[in-house]
Amino acid sequence: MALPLSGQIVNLLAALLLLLAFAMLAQRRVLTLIKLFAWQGAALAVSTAIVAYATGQTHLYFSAGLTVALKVVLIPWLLHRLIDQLQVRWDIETLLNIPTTMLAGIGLAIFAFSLATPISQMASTITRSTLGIALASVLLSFLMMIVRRKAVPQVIGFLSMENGLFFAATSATYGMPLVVELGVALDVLVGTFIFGIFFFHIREQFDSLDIRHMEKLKED
Amino acid sequence: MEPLSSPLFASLLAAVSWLVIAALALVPAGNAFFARRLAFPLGALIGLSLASFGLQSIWLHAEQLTLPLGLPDLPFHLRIDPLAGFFLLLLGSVSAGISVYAGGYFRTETAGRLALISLQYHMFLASMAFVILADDAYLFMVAWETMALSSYFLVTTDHERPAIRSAGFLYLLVAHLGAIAILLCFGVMHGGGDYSFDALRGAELTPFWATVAFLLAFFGFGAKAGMIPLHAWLPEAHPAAPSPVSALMSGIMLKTAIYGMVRVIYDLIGGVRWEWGIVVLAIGAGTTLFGVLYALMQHDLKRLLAYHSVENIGIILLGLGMSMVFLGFGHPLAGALGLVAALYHTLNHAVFKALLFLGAGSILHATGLRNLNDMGGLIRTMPKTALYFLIGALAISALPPLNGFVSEWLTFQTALQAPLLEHGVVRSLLPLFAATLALAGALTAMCFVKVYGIAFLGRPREVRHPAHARAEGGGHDAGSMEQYGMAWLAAGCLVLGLFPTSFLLMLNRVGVSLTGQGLSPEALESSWLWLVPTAPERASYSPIIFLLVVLAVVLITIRLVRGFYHGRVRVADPWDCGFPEQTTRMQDTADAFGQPIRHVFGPLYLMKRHLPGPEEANPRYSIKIEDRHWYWLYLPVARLADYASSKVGLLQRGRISIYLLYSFLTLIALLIFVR
Amino acid sequence: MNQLPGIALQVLQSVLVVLVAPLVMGWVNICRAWLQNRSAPSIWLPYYTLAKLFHKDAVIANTASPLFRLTPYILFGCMWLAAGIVPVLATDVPFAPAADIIALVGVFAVARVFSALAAMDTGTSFGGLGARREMMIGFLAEPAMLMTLFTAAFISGSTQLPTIVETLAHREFAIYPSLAFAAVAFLMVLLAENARIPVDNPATHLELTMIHEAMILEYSARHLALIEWAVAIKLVAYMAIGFALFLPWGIAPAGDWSALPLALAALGAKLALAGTGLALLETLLAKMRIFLVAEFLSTAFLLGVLGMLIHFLVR
Amino acid sequence: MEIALVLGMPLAGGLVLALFGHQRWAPEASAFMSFGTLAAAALLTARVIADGPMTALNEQVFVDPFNVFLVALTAFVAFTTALFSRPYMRTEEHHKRVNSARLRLYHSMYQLFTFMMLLTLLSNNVGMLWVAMEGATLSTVLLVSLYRTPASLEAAWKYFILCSVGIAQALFGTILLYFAAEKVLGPGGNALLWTHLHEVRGQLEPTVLSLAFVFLLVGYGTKVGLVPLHNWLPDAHAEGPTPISAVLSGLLLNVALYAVVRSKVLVDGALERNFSGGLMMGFGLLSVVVAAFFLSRQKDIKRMFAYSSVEHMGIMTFAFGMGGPVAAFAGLLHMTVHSLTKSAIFFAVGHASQACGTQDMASIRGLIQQSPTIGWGLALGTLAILGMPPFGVFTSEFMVLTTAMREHPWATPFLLVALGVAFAAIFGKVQPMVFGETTAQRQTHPPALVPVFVHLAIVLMLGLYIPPYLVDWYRQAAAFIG
Repeated sequence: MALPLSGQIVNLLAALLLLLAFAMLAQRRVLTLIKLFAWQGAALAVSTAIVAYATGQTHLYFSAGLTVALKVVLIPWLLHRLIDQLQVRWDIETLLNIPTTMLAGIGLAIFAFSLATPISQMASTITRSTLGIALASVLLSFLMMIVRRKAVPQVIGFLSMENGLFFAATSATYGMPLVVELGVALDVLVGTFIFGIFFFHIREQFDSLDIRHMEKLKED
Repeated sequence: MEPLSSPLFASLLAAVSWLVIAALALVPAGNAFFARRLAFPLGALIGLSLASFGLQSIWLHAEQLTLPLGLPDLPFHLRIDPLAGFFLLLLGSVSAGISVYAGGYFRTETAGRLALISLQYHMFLASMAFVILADDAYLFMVAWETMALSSYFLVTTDHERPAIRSAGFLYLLVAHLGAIAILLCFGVMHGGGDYSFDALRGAELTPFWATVAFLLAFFGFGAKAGMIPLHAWLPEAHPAAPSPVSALMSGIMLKTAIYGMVRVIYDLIGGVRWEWGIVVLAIGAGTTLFGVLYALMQHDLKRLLAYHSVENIGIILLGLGMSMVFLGFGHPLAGALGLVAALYHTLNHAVFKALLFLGAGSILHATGLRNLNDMGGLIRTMPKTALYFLIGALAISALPPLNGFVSEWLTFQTALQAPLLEHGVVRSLLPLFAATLALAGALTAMCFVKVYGIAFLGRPREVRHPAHARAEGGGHDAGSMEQYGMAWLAAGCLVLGLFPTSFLLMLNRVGVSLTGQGLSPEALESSWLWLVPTAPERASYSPIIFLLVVLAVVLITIRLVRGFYHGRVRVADPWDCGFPEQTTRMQDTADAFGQPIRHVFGPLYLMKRHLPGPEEANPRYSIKIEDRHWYWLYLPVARLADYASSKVGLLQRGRISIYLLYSFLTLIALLIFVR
Repeated sequence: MNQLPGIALQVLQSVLVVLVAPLVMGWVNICRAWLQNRSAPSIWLPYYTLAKLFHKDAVIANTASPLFRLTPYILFGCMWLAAGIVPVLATDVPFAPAADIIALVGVFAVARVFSALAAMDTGTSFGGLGARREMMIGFLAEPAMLMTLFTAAFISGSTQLPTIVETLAHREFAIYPSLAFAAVAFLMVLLAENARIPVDNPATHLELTMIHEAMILEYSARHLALIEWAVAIKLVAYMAIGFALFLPWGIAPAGDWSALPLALAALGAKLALAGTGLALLETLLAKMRIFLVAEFLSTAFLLGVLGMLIHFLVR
Repeated sequence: MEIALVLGMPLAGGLVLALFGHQRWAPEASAFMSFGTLAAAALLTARVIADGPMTALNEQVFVDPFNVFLVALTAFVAFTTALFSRPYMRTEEHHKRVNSARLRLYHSMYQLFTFMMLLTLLSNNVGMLWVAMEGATLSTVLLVSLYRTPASLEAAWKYFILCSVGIAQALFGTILLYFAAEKVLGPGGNALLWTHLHEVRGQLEPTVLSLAFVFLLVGYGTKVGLVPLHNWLPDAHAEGPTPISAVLSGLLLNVALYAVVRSKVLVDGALERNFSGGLMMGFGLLSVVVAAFFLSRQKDIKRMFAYSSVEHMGIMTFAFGMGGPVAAFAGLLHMTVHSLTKSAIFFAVGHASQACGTQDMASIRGLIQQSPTIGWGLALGTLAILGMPPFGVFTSEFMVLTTAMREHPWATPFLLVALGVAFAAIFGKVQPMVFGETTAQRQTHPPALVPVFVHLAIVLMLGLYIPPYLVDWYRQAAAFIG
């Protein structure tokens, strides 16, 4: 059975999302990372909107709008401002070199696909095949958080994980109920603010946003 | 069931009264008037009544009672039967003496301390009563651990001293580990019903699980009883506590462990196997010898007494072990005899050890001394205490006609039943264990000659001690309350030693209730004058006749000597061997007295000696004996735990990436697992 | 049951032992002197000595407590009691059920403890030294003694000396290897317990070696007399135990008055023999160093245990 | 009505204190609001006892025997903690560790945190449960870094990152749950409502649910502090203000475990084999053992008790994992007694470390001499948490251990070794702090020790006697958990 056009577009966007996730994993510059994050948000929003259009789920429009507002506009803007104020434009250091990370990422993606396949068979949504991609991007963001050494990329990794989750929600089920989506969005927003506050505090205390300074609390 | 005529209900009431006294101690009125003047005498009265209830119940059928407390499915079950009754008798009667003594001993404490001591002291007593009365695993564990906890706080009464703190820590730790083993034992015995003892009794166990349960119970209770190699806490904790508390702990609390052993092994697990008996015998023999040999090396009086508690627990275990061997081979008569011997020694040890600890307390109060090397000549300043202590010392040395002898005699008689056994090796093992007992008895006598000779006889050994000024000049004997307490226990030594037959009948009831069979009819039908373990032509002992004859002979001799010869006596300095500069320091010290033992049993000890050089202006010899168990058991375990925790500590190195990686890997692993 | 004859016999027997004991001492001394080529003292010398001591004024150290003065009487009483338990002449000893062999060992232990306490009472260095050595010998000898007695008890199935004697004396003749071991062990214990060479020398006052004498240094006059007498009784009592266990022939069975004269004669012979043997041993052996005693007595203990094991194995 | 009140009181408190939290009377106001919450919770409890379970606010919130008891517990401990933070925070202000602006943040966030926990408990919507749980993290993260010291920032950062990431997994689990439920209940809000889910749990797709449970367990398990997801926990406990440590240990962990147990109920309904129980037992056991070995190396008193919380959460997880009426009963009881005891300990620890001016255990000595009540409070609390009878912790441990011995004998040696090691480690450290020569100084504000002893008295009572209505209540909840 051939997919309808909307389904094909969503699949395309899903592939884009995954590609962006890989790009973020490989990216060394903070500013580009933020841009990539914004693009990811945009892809998410577009795919949500297309699903909304194709299925007539009006609350998904709302969700798409929320994504645009938060993840394409507000949060990247906030991050930009923070970076300007904190003057942290250096290149990103990673714990693992990029090629190894990429290899691990590919392994993760395959794992996620194999995990999601049996489940997506059960889904009735047009977007069901993208569940694996959503899971893969969640795991890739997780990996990105693990390998980054600076606070800002770690936060971006977290936010991109949130993107993956949203994408999973739309692809598997046409989105969560609205009240939940709103709640989640609120949490993300508040979380971002708190991250921002933290950046300042950390910077104030350690003169840097390098999380290597924050390895004092441990067992010895 | 008439509540008022029921010994169970009455005992419960007595235990609760102890709790009430404990609570009342917190009333701060009038400089802790209640705790100072009333609490301890009242506690002693309750102890006496509890003893009478226990005595009553030995002759009655078992009774049960359920309280609406505890777990939802397992309310508190209480039960009194001859075994519990016997231990209540022990608890009540011995604690009565100790409480009277404590009333005098603690009188000079400050109000705050006194209130706390009285609270914990009576809580301790009540929890021991509940241990004995408990008839389900939960109440038993609650009472058991409350007992440990209250005694821990009593041990750390003088917590300003670091040694006492570490003693308390070790004590509670071992107690807790023992409790865990006991809990596990209840779990093993559990056969599908609930955790009331009735259900545990009814559970059918395979031999393997029964043996597991036995080992858990044996080591769990053994940790509390102070058998090797779990004894290390005992010589630390007992001396650390105030003396009446030491007396309670050594005299009574250790016996609750014996109670638990008998209750669980004979009653709950049932079907005793002879292999268990061999285990008990082997550990018992080791404990006996170890205890007395280390006791001989001590110069701290209370520590020495504590090591003797280890030894006596070993003797009790020897009796129990023999009983188990005989029962396991199907000789109930001899089995009952062993049990009776063990329980008799339990009671005897409670009485004389409490007496000795109280005596040590009086010495400490009067002179501030614990180190035997500093003592001497106390018989002159504290003659009453000296008399009571002498009775205790003779009793613990197992000398006829006092009580220690009776129970050791019974244990020997049990060993002499060995020809009954079919198993050749076991048959020849039993007399060997009897030989250990003989050796231990003689060593104990040596040790108490040392204690008594050095503390009470001779002359004060060291004048450097400021307390000695008091002891020499205005030293005082124990106060009247203290004397009453000691007199009560000393009387106990005599009564238990002189009238063993009535106690034998009593213990026979306990044996019957546990094993279904008691001593031989000939033993039971003999008159009160004669103690007969099996049959009169095989063995008998009559302490009264014995005492009367000795007294008669001694009196006749005195009479004759006085009658025929003049009584002129001249008092002079002791002979100086032609060396006029004799000082009191030239007397044997406690360390010197142990020298032959160190020589004979040298390899057993870990000695650190300081020998004074010829040039030293103020030469002093000192020796420190350490327990080898520390080095081969306790420290390795501690190091192992330390090592494990240092490895576990590597998990947490402070790096957030690693932590995220943990989460990540956990997730991935679980996902793989799900597929 | 009319126990009067029994009690009369009992009293007779113990009085006899008490009275004869110094004589045995004298006999041993004579034998020793003969064996050592010395001119022998009178056999009555111990009696003279006792009488002399009883007449003297007692000197008591000013550091002594009442225990010090009481102890000689306790010692004497204990030994007298021991002499009463052991069937010396006849097995008809009504007092015996009151104290069996374990209690007998207990009686000796009481005596030992009190003499050690009295030694420490005056607070001199010799007293403590003696007490400590005496207690060391005690703790080594006592188990060995018990093991010996247990062997006999296992053979006869009883711990009462009269029963043991009756069993051993009136059984069919059989060689008990276990008893042989026990006998050697018992002999060693006897030497140690009675302060004889090679363990102790009753005639020495050398501080390096003395044990028993060190304990009684402070005693004088009637107290010393009682102690010396008690020592003599102890020796006889031990010999009597030895006879009862290993040479039970001749001891009159219960109720058989006619056997008494024979028993008396047998006792005399056995005592004379034992005294000679003891003197011989003391002449042949040299005094051991104090810490060799430990080995000596552990050998005794080992022999006792071996005897018992052999009894179980060859049964 | 009562539900609205329970949720409204702390929310209102949070808003009011956000405006006036810097005033002198703010601590009293906070305590007052908490008391209001407690009163409302009591009313709610009474109502549930009388009328049985109910839902409200368009089925978005609900009460059943399981959560109402946790609501009551949460409200109670929140109230006593508010009482405790009154002198505690004043002393901190006196020592110039916080200024009035931060106090305002503190009081306001404290109320909001209470609100979020209560919302988590009461929410009928599994999605909202997630939202509230994340809200609870967000409201405490700034409290952990309240002192703005490097260490506290680091702790807060770790807390934030690890918990957020963890809980993101839980969101994925929730999505999968919704995915499964949607097929049965149809799309829309109802598919996430617990009451509906519970009715149809037998029809939910097993493969999806097992996958969902993995994500939920890892997600909420991070907040429970299960090893190896626990790493935020000791840091956050040690560096935050002590009242926050008390509620984190005493309440937040319970709430997170509540979420795990709720998920387990659904999964058990859908799956034949005891899949969730096995996982929980494994995590529980691992947490108990690893935490026990961590304990002995601690130097910081709050950090040590944080590890003790890990250990106890492990015991509870193990108990719920075993399942069955007795084990679940024990788990619930353990939740109660642990949160009461642990918060009592933290109260005592807070005063102790203020009195000695340090959290370093080597420098805290002889508390009993300076302040017998603090000393005894700490000593008894410690003994209680170590499972010494007659305190209630022993009761639940007894039930857990005996059940484990019957059903999973292989697990008991691990549990017992861990309990023994934990005992040695904690007790060995607490004893010298309580006894001996003192290093403590007089405090400027009289310590609030009523909460300590009230908590311990309740725990003591639960060790000897569990009131019948509480038993019924636990039983209902246990039957429901299964």
